[in-house]
Amino acid sequence: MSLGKLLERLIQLIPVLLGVSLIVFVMLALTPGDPVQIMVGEQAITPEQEAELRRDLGLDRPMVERFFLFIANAVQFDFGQSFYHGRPVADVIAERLPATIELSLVALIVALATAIPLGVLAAIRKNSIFDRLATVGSLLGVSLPGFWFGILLIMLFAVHLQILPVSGRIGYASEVPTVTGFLLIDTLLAGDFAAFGEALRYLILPAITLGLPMTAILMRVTRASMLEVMRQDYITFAEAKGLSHRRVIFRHALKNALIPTVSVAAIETGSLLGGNMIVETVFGWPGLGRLVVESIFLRNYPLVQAAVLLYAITYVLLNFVADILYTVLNPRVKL
Amino acid sequence: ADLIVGFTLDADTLDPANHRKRETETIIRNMYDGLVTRDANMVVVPEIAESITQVSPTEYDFKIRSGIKFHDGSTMTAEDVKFTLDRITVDGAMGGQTSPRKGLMGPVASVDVTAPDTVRITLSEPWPILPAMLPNQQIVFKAFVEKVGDEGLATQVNGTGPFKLAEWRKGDAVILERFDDYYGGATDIPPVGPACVDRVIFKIIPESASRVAALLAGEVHIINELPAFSIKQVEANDGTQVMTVNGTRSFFIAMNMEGEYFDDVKVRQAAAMAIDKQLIIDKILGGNAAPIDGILSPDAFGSSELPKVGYDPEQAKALLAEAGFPDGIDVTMDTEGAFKDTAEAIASMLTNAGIRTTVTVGEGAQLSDKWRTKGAPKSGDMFFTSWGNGSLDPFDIFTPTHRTNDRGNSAGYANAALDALLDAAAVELDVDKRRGMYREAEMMINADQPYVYLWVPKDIYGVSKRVTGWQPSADSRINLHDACLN
Amino acid sequence: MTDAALAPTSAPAADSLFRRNLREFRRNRLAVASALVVLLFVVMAVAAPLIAPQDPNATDLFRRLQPPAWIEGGDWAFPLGCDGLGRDILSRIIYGARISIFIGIAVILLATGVGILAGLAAGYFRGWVDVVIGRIVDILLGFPYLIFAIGLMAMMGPGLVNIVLALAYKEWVIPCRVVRGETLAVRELEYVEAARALGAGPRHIMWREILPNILSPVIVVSTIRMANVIILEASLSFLGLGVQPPTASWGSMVSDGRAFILESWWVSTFPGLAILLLVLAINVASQGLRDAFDPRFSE
Amino acid sequence: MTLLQVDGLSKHYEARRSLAQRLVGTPRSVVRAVNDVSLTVAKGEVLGLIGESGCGKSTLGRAILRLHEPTSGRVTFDGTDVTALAAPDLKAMRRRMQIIFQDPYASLNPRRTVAEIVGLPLALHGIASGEEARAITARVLERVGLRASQLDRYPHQFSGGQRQRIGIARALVSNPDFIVCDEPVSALDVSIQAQIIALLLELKREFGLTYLFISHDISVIGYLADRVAVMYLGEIVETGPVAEVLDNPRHPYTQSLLSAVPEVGPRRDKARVRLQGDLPSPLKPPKGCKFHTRCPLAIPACAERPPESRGVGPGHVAACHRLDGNLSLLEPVR
Amino acid sequence: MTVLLEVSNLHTEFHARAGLVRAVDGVSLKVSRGECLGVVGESGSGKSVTFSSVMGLVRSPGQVTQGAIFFDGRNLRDLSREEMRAIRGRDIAMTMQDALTALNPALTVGEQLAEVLEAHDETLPTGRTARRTAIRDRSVEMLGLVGIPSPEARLRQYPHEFSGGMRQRIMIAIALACRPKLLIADEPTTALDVTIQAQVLELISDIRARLGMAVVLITHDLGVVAEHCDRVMVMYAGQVVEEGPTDQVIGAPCHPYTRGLLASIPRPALRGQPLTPIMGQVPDLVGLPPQCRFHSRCPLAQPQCLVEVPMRDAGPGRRSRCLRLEEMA
Ligand SMILES: Nc1ncnc2c1ncn2[C@@H]1O[C@H](COP(=O)(O)OP(=O)(O)OP(=O)(O)O)[C@@H](O)[C@H]1O
Ligand SMILES: Nc1ncnc2c1ncn2[C@@H]1O[C@H](COP(=O)(O)OP(=O)(O)OP(=O)(O)O)[C@@H](O)[C@H]1O
Ligand SMILES: [Mg+2]
Ligand SMILES: [Mg+2]
Repeated sequence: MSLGKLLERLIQLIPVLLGVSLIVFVMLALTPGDPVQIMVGEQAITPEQEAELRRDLGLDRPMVERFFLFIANAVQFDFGQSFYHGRPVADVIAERLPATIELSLVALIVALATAIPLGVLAAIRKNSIFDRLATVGSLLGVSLPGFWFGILLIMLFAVHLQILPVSGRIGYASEVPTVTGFLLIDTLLAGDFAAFGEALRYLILPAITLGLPMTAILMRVTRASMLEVMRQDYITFAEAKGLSHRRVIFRHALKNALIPTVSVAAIETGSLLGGNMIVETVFGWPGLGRLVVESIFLRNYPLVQAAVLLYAITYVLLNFVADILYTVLNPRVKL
Repeated sequence: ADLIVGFTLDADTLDPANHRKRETETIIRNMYDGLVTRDANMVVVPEIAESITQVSPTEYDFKIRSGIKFHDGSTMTAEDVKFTLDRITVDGAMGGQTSPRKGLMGPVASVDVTAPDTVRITLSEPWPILPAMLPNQQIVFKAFVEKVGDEGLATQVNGTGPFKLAEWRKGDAVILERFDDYYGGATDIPPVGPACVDRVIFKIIPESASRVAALLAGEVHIINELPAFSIKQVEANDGTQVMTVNGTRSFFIAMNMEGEYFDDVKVRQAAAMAIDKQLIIDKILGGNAAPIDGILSPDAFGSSELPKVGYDPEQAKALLAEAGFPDGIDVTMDTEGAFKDTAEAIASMLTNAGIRTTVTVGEGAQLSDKWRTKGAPKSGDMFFTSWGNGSLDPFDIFTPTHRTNDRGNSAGYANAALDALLDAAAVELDVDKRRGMYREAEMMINADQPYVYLWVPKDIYGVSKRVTGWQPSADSRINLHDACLN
Repeated sequence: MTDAALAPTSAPAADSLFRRNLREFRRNRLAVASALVVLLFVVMAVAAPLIAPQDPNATDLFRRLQPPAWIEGGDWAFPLGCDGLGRDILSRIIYGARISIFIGIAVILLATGVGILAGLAAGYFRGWVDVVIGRIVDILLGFPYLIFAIGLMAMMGPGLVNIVLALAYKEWVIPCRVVRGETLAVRELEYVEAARALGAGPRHIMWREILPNILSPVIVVSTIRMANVIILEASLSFLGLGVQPPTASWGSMVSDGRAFILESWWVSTFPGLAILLLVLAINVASQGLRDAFDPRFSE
Repeated sequence: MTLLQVDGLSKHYEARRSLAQRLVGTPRSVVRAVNDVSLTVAKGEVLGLIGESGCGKSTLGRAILRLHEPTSGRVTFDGTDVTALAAPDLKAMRRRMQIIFQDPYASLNPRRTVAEIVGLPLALHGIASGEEARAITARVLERVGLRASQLDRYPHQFSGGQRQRIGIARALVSNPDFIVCDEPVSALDVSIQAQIIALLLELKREFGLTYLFISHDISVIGYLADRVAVMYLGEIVETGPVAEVLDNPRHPYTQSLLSAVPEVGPRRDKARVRLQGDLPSPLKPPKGCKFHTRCPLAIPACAERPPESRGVGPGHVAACHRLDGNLSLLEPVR
Repeated sequence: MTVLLEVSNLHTEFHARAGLVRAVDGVSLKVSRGECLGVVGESGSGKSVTFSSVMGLVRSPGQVTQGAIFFDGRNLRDLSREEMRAIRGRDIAMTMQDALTALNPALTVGEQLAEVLEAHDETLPTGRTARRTAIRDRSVEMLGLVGIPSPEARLRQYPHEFSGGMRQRIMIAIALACRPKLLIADEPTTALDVTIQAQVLELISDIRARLGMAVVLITHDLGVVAEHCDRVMVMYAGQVVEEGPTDQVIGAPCHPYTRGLLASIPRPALRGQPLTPIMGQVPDLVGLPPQCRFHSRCPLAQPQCLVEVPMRDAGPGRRSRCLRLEEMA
């Protein structure tokens, strides 16, 4: 991948980020509800105090000025103070982000690790019982409302069977020093395998709930593209070369079949990141999604703005990663 | 042992002077002690203060207990108390910012150290409820604040409370550790001494079904905001029980007195009669609420037996007809999503009595724009809402909801006589006289019926039977100093 | 020319591609069954007042959380039990079908309409039109969905129309992408060039030559997305942004009932199953459609 | 009488670069698909155009019809400068200049009936509508060997040969004078191919049509064209009467092309010209004479400047530096 | 010359949506060692399916239902999958029409060449590095053999980095990597330009001569057959209608279809004369009655032709499926 292409990507990022910032600004501006009112709630406050508070929060300036100020500061990674936390927004987000990313990534890995083998198997045994079961299963997967499914899982595995925890990220027995914020990594860095196992246990239910629809979609994509690939001339030619079945399937077919899987996975991961506030709420997962939803209701403008920007950047980066993977799988595409 | 509390919300910050949420205070209060605190019956008792003396209508002396240590081992002094109170009451004292808790301190003019162990609070005008409001403020360590800065205080704790901060896993849990050098807490609330459990963990579980599940699964030992419909289950479960305490939040329906229907007292009375409060309390709230006929909770200062508006839909219809609406009226009732169920039940009762009501669920921020207008013109018919009264003093519930154009006066009620009475009561130092004044005020509003006064729900907790020595408290604090885990 | 040139071809006379595809679809028994289920739900929605055993909005606190008929304490007049306000769950499911299906259809129609317009324009004109639409799509995709929906709902207030708008705002991106891609491919085909050679203008080419040929993947994608939209409505309900009471939508029923799930499982389980069944049926049927109408997508 | 005159026609395709690419400095890439081509076609004549895949035959055909806007050059049709026509006039001109495509599948809209496809020009130009249009369509359809009863069928219900007939009918329905036939038979089987060729020749005679007939099959061109133009990498390297060019090819490329054609019939020992290497990429065409990289006769001059076209016989023109040497690759070398 | 491949009475059927397609209906043929057999016929006449059947590569919904395929003395239809796999690529190799689609776009040319050696070549050393070098050397040698310049570097490239002619040559190199006894070249040049086509065909002829292998050349183009094949076999609608030595079949065809084909070819020599195309079109293979399949298009057709016509001898080494072949001489 050339440096030029990288630069090009970065340049393309600019209008997207500007657009996203603008939309979130306009959206917040047009949304009724006054941050100061919400903040004060039932407390008594004099008009002078209120004006001062407004000034403190920077809400006394005109909209346009606030927008440009935001952009100017954001370029220097300064997103202002959170209205509620008494700390910079960047800090507040940074504490929550690893949890969200960790959950999303694990969900993604679980999804890929189950969807691809299942999809391949379903394609090879097309129309077999297995294929049908997998198809029905995948349809079920996309047809379940996530929060409902999550609670059902909690009932079954945590309350009745009591083999998995209800909520949270890890128990409190062990103290894991925070290095990366990703518990799976931090526990390993600390050499604490028991804690690693525990973190994994806490991840299982939320990751399944979050990853299930994606697993279903990816399985279907893999199956369809595998079937498509299996029809191609180069598969016939590989067979004509007298190669083993395994080699034909895994080396010749799968590598090509994964191309659409990767691009769908990229899109879906974007929505995974941006849509996991529900799973976070159900499983008490201390991620960013929940915080952002709360912040919207509280009109905590700086936090919402920064978080949305962050989501957009992540989305673009994800697509970028997918592009790179794409070139690995498909040499015809040049980055 | 680790005592784990399944709790609805994480703390926004750990700075006692820089937050506005009850949940945040609940967590902070286990690490920081105040000059005074409340016992289980909501009686204000000295904590860090040894005694309180009212020197004059506007002067209070607080004698500070000696030998109180901060978590880092430093000894607390009267200077720290002054620093703490100044930080809250002086404009811009927090790095240019004014504490959001200033409003809770009323008309404080100055705080002075008058003797090595005495701090005097001087008010600019009499404010009888100062002691009732003081439990909301906790003492910080001057040197520590100067060291870590105001921002540092948001995440670091060096208090005098029974627990010190071990780790704050943001959004997930606040882990507290017993402070072994704890001075023991309020002597009026035995037992006195260091906390019983080694660690206390506030584990954040916002979704109530998950919170209940965690309690049932034994993952947590105490949960707050147990939904009424889950009571049966928690009770049926072997290791868990339900504990309740009278709450401090009054629920009511504001009727827009500037609107086309509710400007007529007959219509308002009809609405009040149309609602079978007791049925809702029994069925939806599981019996865990006290009905009210005025704004004040039965536990509040100044509350008294009031004439009841009985449930009488026929009479309601008659009143409606008298008011000129024999065919009934069509109105809407705004409420927040959390109260949708109850609001719908009420709406269907109103509808049965001819006040055909549609519930409109709105988001808190928008509803407060619409209904808490401070005198600006209102739109809409009814607003199902509530107002908290943590101090249990009428001052912070009666005035805001009923004084003309005050911030919580959603009904748009305007009564000059009542305004005068409330203003006078606010500064009246004679307790009995003051009580009488509020009785009078309640009778006034009872006649005008600007609101349909509904109930004060209990706070419901699910508690593991392993927990002993802990009691819920009406101010919805979870004080874990005395809690033990078997 | 001689008659030999006119030898009959294999295809039967007067048979449109559409009908051939339909025949193919009918062969797929599972898909047909699913289509019937969908139809059943639609009929149920339309005929709700005729078939619902109870008034869906009639509350009766004495029946609060009454269990389904077959469980101790149940009553056959309320076969699936009652919700937190004592309303009949079955009747609410029947009426809820109206809302959920309406939302599904309205969102998809809106999104597909907008998507087709934008996609056709981007794919046909390319150049700056494509760039602008592409950037808009990027921005919308980069914007976390639920956050936008929440913001939008907070901005506009709840209500059926607003829910439809909040769900459609980004939904159109998907048909747009499909249409754009297909248009890019089809516009290079010789029959498009032929139309141009005959003097046809862009309007004719986009609407008459290109659109009919890209419609089937769009239809296939749209039906699948409809299933998704129904689920998304449920998510909005979870966040407290669903339909207004007392109207029942399946999403709001599930989400209201989730609070009771530990003790009164039926409140959220039955509407949840209704969602599952309808969405499953739509998915199976649309996969059948895809197989029949757009064999490129399927095996 | 000259019906069509093409002067210095060029068509360059430039890959689009986004703003970002331009900022980053991605180099522009230009395909010179057709480069400075001039030719004339007389009324009633068939001009054959041959050349290898990708040499620009289709592009030239489309540029003449302005289906692809030419980059430069001029096309004069029956005295009118087609390249200068504004949209409405161009539309009118399209009635007179038509095209038949190579792919009988891709060139018919699968969602429209035969009546709609063939009748489209009638509707577009307001020639006829309703029953009248249907009648005209039916007549044309019968003329190309299909039945009027097939009017309401869809393309997929026809075989390849029949589809090609539909395509021909569509081109004919507006009564054109000139038709670009872009490899109309190369996708068809031999036996069907002969049917279509016969049909095209009949129609030409009957309606006095003029064809630009594009093909890569020299046998077909040899059979039906009056004159032939040979293209290599966007340029015409040799033109002339078909007999002249086929029997006495002067450009080394034409010569090698002819020698590569496998022929049915008793095997005769014909001299083979084996070209080395592959067609250069049109993105980076060689300098000088574009054929020099593969030409067995290339001399240093060939790499330096492009050769001029020169007459080498009556109506026979070739562009090669080595025409003087009178060299021919076809002389038996052995 | 000994017979290398002998197919007798081969039937291959497809269960398609429209019905049962008898794609190959009683095909018999012989290929001798070192010989080049041309197979011509219109699109859909069953050329490819016949030889896919030989290679055991007919995939569902297709099925070989009848017939024997003797290769080197063994009936391939009796072999297990594994045995068949061992023969494919080693003894019988195949190239396909479109090299771009037949080469895997995601794998380097080197890998695609190496894997066939890896799968079949028993002479390779067993040590890991030695084996790798041996494979590499062989790969380089094969690319050199088909005339690809700088083969070492080219091995690391992907198919799309080659031109059409080179790809075709690479495919041939892969097919020839294990020196098969029989190469089935399915329309190896249809997708190529004339000048490139000539290069590739000459390459095949060259290598055939050098390695002494037999070649089956499937094509549409009678010209290609005329120039490159010893014998030719003409197929029509799933059946062989005529076969014999190339010059004889082309010089004096003894089946009306072959004759029609030859007359359909436009040639400069025929300028001005009308072409005599075969009218009509290839019949649909679904549900064909057991009668002469060319009947509906045949200028010589008579009522008695409506019977099943077997292959008949038509002179030394020649056979034809026409009742009236005697009248055609
Ligand atoms: N729309 C286009 N954009 C960019 N390049 C193009 C475009 N159309 C054609 N080209 C390029 O122009 C050159 C000439 O193409 P053209 O289709 O005219 O060749 P041709 O001689 O008709 O080939 P064939 O025999 O394969 O039909 C080719 O290199 C081709 O890649
Ligand atoms: N997978 C399949 N399903 C159904 N029918 C098939 C299938 N494959 C081939 N056929 C049928 O078998 C017949 C013979 O096909 P085959 O590919 O052998 O023809 P061919 O002579 O090689 O033609 P071409 O010259 O086009 O390659 C055709 O009529 C085709 O319709
Ligand atoms: Mg072309
Ligand atoms: Mg074939």
